[in-house]
Amino acid sequence: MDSICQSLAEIVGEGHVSNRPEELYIYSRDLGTAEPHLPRYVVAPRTTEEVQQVVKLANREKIPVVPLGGGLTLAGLVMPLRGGIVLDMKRMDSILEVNERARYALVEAGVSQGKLVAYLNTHHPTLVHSEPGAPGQATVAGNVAIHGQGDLAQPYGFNSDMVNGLEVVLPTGEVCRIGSCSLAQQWFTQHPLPDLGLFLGWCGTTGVITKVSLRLFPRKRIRDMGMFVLEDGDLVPDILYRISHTEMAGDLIAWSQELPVTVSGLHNISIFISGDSEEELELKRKLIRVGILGEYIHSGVGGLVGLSANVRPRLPRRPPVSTIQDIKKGGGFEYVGAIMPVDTYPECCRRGAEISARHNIAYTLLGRVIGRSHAMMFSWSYVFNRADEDSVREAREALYESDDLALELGGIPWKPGVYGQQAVMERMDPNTLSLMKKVKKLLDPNGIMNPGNWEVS
Amino acid sequence: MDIVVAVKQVPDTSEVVDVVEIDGSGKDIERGTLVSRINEWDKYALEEALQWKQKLGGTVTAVTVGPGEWDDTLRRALAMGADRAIRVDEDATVIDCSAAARTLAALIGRLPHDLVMFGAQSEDFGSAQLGPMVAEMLGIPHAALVVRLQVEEGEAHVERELEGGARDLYTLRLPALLTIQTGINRPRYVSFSSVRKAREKELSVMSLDELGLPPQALTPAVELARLELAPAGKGAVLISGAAEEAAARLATILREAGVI
Amino acid sequence: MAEILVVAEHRDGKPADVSLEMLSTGRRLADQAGCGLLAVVVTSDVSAFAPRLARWADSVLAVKTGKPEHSLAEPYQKALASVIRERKPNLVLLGHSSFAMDLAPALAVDVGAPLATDCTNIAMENGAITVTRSIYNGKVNALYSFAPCETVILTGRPGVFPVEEGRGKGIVEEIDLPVHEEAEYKRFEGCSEPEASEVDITKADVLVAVGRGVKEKGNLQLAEDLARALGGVLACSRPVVDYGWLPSGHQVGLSGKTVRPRLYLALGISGAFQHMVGLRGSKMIVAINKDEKAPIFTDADYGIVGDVLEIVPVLTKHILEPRR
Amino acid sequence: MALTEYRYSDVIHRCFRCGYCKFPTSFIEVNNCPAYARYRLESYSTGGRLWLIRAWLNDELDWSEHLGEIVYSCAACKNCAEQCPLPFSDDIVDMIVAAKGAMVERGSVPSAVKEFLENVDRQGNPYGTARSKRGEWMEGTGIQEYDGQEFLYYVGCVGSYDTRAQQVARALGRVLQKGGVSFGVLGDRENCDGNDVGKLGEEGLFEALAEENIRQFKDLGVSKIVTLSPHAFNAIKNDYPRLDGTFEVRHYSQLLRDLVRAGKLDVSSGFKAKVTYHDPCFLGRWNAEYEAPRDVLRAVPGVELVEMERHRADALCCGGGGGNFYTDFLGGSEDSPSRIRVRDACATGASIVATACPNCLTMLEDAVKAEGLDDRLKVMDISEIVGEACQARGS
Repeated sequence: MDSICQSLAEIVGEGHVSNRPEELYIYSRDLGTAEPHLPRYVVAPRTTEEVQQVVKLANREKIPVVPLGGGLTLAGLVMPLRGGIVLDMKRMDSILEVNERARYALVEAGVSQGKLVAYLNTHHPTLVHSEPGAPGQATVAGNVAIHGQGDLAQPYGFNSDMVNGLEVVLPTGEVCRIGSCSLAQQWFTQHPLPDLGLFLGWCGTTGVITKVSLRLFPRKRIRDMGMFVLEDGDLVPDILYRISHTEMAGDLIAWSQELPVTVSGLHNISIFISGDSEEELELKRKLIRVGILGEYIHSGVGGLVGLSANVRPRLPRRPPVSTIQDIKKGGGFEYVGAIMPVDTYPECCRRGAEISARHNIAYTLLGRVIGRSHAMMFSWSYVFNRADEDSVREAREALYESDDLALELGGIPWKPGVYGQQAVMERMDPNTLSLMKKVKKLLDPNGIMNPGNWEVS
Repeated sequence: MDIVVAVKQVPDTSEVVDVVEIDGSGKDIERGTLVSRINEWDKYALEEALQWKQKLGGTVTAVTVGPGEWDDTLRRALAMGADRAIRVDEDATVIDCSAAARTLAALIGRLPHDLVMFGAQSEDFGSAQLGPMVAEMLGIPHAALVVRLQVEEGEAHVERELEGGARDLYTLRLPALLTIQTGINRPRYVSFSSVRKAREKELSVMSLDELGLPPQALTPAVELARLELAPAGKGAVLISGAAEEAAARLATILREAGVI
Repeated sequence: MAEILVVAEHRDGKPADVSLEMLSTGRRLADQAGCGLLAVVVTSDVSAFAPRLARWADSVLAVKTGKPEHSLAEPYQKALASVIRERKPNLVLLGHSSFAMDLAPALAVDVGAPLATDCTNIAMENGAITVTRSIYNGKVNALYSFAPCETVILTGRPGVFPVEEGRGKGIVEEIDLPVHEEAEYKRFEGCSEPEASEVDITKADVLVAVGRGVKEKGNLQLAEDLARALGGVLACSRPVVDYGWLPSGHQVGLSGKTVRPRLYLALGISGAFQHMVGLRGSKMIVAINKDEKAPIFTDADYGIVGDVLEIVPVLTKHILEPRR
Repeated sequence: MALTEYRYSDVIHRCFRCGYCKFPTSFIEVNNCPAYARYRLESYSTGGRLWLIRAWLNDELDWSEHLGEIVYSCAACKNCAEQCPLPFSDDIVDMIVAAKGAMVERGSVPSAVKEFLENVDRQGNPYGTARSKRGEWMEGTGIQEYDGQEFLYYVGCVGSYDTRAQQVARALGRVLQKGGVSFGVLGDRENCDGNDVGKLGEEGLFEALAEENIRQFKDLGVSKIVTLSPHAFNAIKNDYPRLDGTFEVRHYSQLLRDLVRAGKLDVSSGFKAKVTYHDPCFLGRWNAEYEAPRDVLRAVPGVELVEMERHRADALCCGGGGGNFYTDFLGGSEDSPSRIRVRDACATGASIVATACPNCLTMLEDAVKAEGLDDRLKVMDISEIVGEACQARGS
C-alpha cells in the first residue's frame, strides 16, 4: 500500500479502499464499448464527510476523482480516463426522508432506483418517483447528474427538472447545499433562489453529488396500457402530439425494432395510463381510443391493442435492458440517446435503420416523449459480442455515426461519450462554451473532477 | 538440474489433544485410529524442488525409507509434480536417525543429484538430524533450516534461519544438501484428480540388499527405552458468555492479577 | 578420562542463553558423576566472554579464529572433531539451536558418535546416559538410552534447562587448531539481522500473540490495538510469519524466540508445542480461540472459546475504559 | 487452464453486469448477495466475479491470493441465479464453481480453502478433528448405530463436531425417538457428504467422498435417509444419483412435518414465542423447500411465526455457504451477512430466529453475540423448538 492508499484507508477504512489489480481491473471498464482505463485507487465512502476528505486529499495531490453510481451510463462517463480515484458511491444508500405532504424524497447519492421504488411501494403507496428504463441498481443521483429521464417523462419532464435540492462536495472540498435546504429545514424546492444548476447534467465534472431531494408524484391505484401499431412512421409525431394534447396519458413511447421478424418494419406507440378508479381509467381510455385513435383506426392506417376494459395486457416488470442485450449472445449493449424534436422521429428511424444495416446489427429504435411532446429522447441501440473484437468495433462505429446523426437532425446527444461531447462542443456557440469553461475552472481549479469528460479545449 | 527430495509419512497428531495412546509394547503409539499424512516440512521441500525444476528443467525424485503404506506419501509427491519416487522397504519406525541416514545416503548416492532437499525436521520425532547426516555421509556441503534459495551456475545461495529472525548467508557449491524450513514458499494444493493421474508415474521399491547394505547397517545407536504420555497441562479456566461479558470479565481478571 | 564437553555458542560477543543452560546442566551432571566439565568455544575474541564460561567449566578451550564473530558450523565441526577424537569425552552437550541443527548431526557422523537432539531431560547414572525427548507434538515423551560407546552427543531444548550462575574459576586455555572457516565448497557470505526497527519481544512485559486464527493480515490491526491498550508488543506463531503477515522477529517458539512476559495473550493460536516451548516462562497465559479443543487451553491459565475477531475489539474497549 | 478449456467459455462473457444479482426480487436492499454485502466493491458482486474469472482465464490477470478470495467469497447461495434475467442464469453458480475447480487443479487456492480440503481428505471433516471423534456427539443419547433400521440419520460434519450444532444433532435424535421413528446413525463410520467440497471446486474429492458414502450406504442396505443438514440433503438428493447412488433422502424438516401431521409427534406442550424463520440456501433456493419448516413451526402451539422482509427465495444467506462457515471470507465485519441477517431478524420483533441448518445456526449464533443481541434474540434449530414442544407437561 502506498502512502495515498494509506491516507485513503484512514478516511474510509481499510476494507473500503483498494489498489489491487482485481479491483482496478473491474473499475477500469464500463458495460459498453469504451476502451478500459485503469484507476489507481478504488474508494467506497459511506458519508459526506468521507467524500469531503477524499476530495480534499485528491485536490491537494491533484489526483483525478471519478464518482460512480450504478455504472450503467454505458458511455464511459464513469471510467477514469485520466486514472486516479474511482469513488463508488453505492455505500451511501440511505433514504433519509420522505415528505408525503410536500411529495419529495431525500436520499443519499448511492440509493438505487430499485430501492426507492421498493421503499415507496411499502411505505408510501400513494407516491411514485420517475424511474429510468434502466436496471434497478442505477442510482437516483447518477441519473440526475446526466439529465436522465424515465417513467412519467411525458407529464413531468426530465429527472433533473424534478430536483428540489442537492448536497454537493465541491472539487475543492467544501460541502454546498443547493435549494431550500441551504436555508430552511425542508428540501421542498430549488426556486426562487438564484439558479445554481451547476451540477445537473455535468456528469460529475463539477463536484460530487452526495444528497438529492427528488419530487414524487401521485401514484394511481390502477395502471393500464395500450399499443397502437402502424406501418407509416411519418404519422407518429402527429399522433403523439394529439395524444399528449388530451393530457390523459402517462408515458408515450414510440418504438420500432427488427427482431422478432413479426414486428419488423412496424411502428408501435405504447400508451400508458393510470387511474384511481375504473371510471377514471375508462374515461382516459375513451378520450384516447375514441377521441384520437379512432379516426386512424377507421382509415385503416393502424390498429390498437388494449386500452379497453376487457383486454388487459400484462404490464412489463422493469424493462431488463440486459435481456435485450443478449440477443447476440455476446453480453454487449450500448445505445446513443439524444434529445430530439418529436418531428424528427421518422427520420431518426429511417437513418437509424440504415446505420444498423451498415454494421449488420438488428435495429432497435425508440422515442420516449418528454413533456407534452416538447421533446423526445430517441435511442439508437446496438448489441454486440463482448468476446468478439470486430463486433465491438462495429457497434462503436455505429454509435459514433448515431451521435453525428442526432446532431445533423438538430438534436443533442444525451450523456454522450467523449466522441459525442467533442462533436457537441464543436458546434456550440463559442461564448456558451467559454462560459462552461469559466464555470468549470472556477469550481475545479485543479481539474480533478472526472477529467477527460466535457473538457473544453 | 536433478533434485532428490527425501520425504516421510507421519501420523497426524497435530489437531486434537487426547487422541494419542501408547501401544502394548510401550515403544510405539496406537496407530489404528490415526490418519497418516506427508510430513509438513517435506511439502515445502517438494514445492521448492518443483519450482526450481520449473525454472531450470531437470528432474525431481522423491525418496523415502519406510513401510508399504508410505507409498501414499510418495504418490502425493508424484501428484505434486515429482517425476519418480523410490522407497527403500524398511520399517522406519523402529530404526534410528543414523540408520535411516545411512540408508538414504546409499540410495541418493546412486541417483543423479545436483541438489538434495530434506524437510528441516519431522512432525512426529522432530529430530532435525537426517539431512546434515546424509550430507556428511555423501561428503557434500549442506545448510540446515534454509528459508531462501537462489540457484545459479552450479552454486546455491541460501539463507539459514537463526533465532530471532537473523539469517546466515552461504554460497554452496553443487551438489549440495539443504534442509528446508517452512515459509520458504507456499506449497501448492494437491487436487484429488492429480493424485489419480499420478498413479501412472514410476514408483519403485528397493531393498537394503539392492543398496549393498548389510542388515546390521540398521542397528540403532540410540535405543528407545519406552514411551510415556506427556502429562497434560492443568487446563485453562474458561470464561463463558457472549463476547461483551467475557471480554469484560477477562479485563477485570487481568486488572486484579495486576498484569495491567 | 571422564569428561563432559559443552559447546559454547555465541553471538554479538555474548554466549547464547541456551549455551548457559547447557553449561549449568553440564556442571550439574559433572558434579554428580564427579568428572570434569570442558567448554569449547571457537571465537575471534577470546577475552570477550571465555572467562565467563569458566564460572561453570573447569577448563575452557578457546579456539582462535578470524571472522566471523559468531558461531558457524564449519569451523566448529573441525575444531570439535579433533578435540573429541583427542579427549574422548563421555558426553558432548549443545543447545538445540539453529547452529546446532546445522552442526551436531554432521559432527556425530564425523566422529561416529550417537546423537540425540532436542532433549528435554538428561540423566547420567553411573556412566549410563538416558534422555527424554518430547515427540508427537508434545503429546508423548520418549526415553532413550545408548549402546555402549565412547562419546554421546546431545542437544538440549532451549528454555527447558534451568540456569544456575556458575561460581567456579576454571582456567581458560587458548589453543591453536587448524580451523579453515573458508571451505571452497561452502562460503559464508555474511549475516542479515532482522530490521532494526523491530521491537525485542523477549524484553516485553506483555505480549499479544496472533496465530492462524486471525484469518487475514488485515485483522492484525485489532491485535495491534489491543497490544497498545495493554502497553504490550505484538508477537506471533510460525504460520503468521510463513504467510508473510509479520516479520520473523515477532515469532515465538522453537524456531522463533523464547519469551517470559508477565502476560502472554494468545489470539487464534492452536498451541502446537513448537510454539508453546517458546512461552513456557510466561507468568500468565490467556488464550482466545474458536476451537475449544485447541491444545493451548491445556497450558493457558484463562481461556475464552470464541471468535478472536469479535472478542478482541470488545476486550480492547474494556481495557481502555474499565467498567465502573 | 486457458479460457478455451473452461466449461463455460462460450457463456461467461455474456454477463452484462446489470446488477440484478445483488438484489432480492423487491429491490429493497442492494446487499442480497452475501459477498457483495460484506465488501461492497464491484469485484465481489457476481457480475464482477464472472468478469474477473474471464480475465484470469484470458491471462489478463494473474492468480493472486486476493483473486482466490474474491472467487471463494461466493457462498453459492444462488440469489444471483434467482435474480439474473438472462437465459444462462441457472448456470451462474456453476460458472463460479468451475472457476474454483480450475484453481484447485492449478493447486492455487487461498490457504483457508487448502486447509478445508486437506482436512476433509485426511480426517473426513473440515475441522481436521480426528475421525475417531466423529461419533462423540451421541454419547448418552441412546441413539443406535445404523443396523437395518428404516432411516439412516445422516448428521454431517457440523452437527458431528461443532459443539453448538452437536446439541441440535442430539435434539433431533430425541425428537425422532419420541416420534417413534426407526433410525440409526453411522457414528465414527460417517464421512463428509462432500456438498461443500464440491462447491469449493474439488470435484475429484467430492466424487471420491460420494462414491465411498454410496458404497457404504448400499453395503448397509440403506434405502431411506434423513439428514440434519440441508447441505448433505442437497448432495445426496441432487448429486449422488449421477454417481449411481439413488436413495429416498429427506431433510428432517420434511419428516417432522409428516410426523406432526400424522399425529405421531405430540407437540401439545407448545412453545410460546414470537419466531422468525431464516431460510437456509440449500433447503430453500437450492431445493425449493420453503414450506415444510414453516408448517412444522405453525403446528407448534404458541409459536407466532413472523417473516423477515427478505424471506423464502429472497432470503439473505447467512454467509456460511460454499465452505465459508469455515473459510470465513465473509466474516469479521458489521457488514458480514450473518450480522445483517440477525439485525433483519431483530427488526421483526421476534425473540427467536429459527433455522433448519447447523451451518446457519452457528453462523447466526456467532452474529448474535457479535451484535450484542444475546438478551433480545435467541438462535434455535427447529428440531430444538419441536423438542421443547413435545416435552411431556410438567417435565
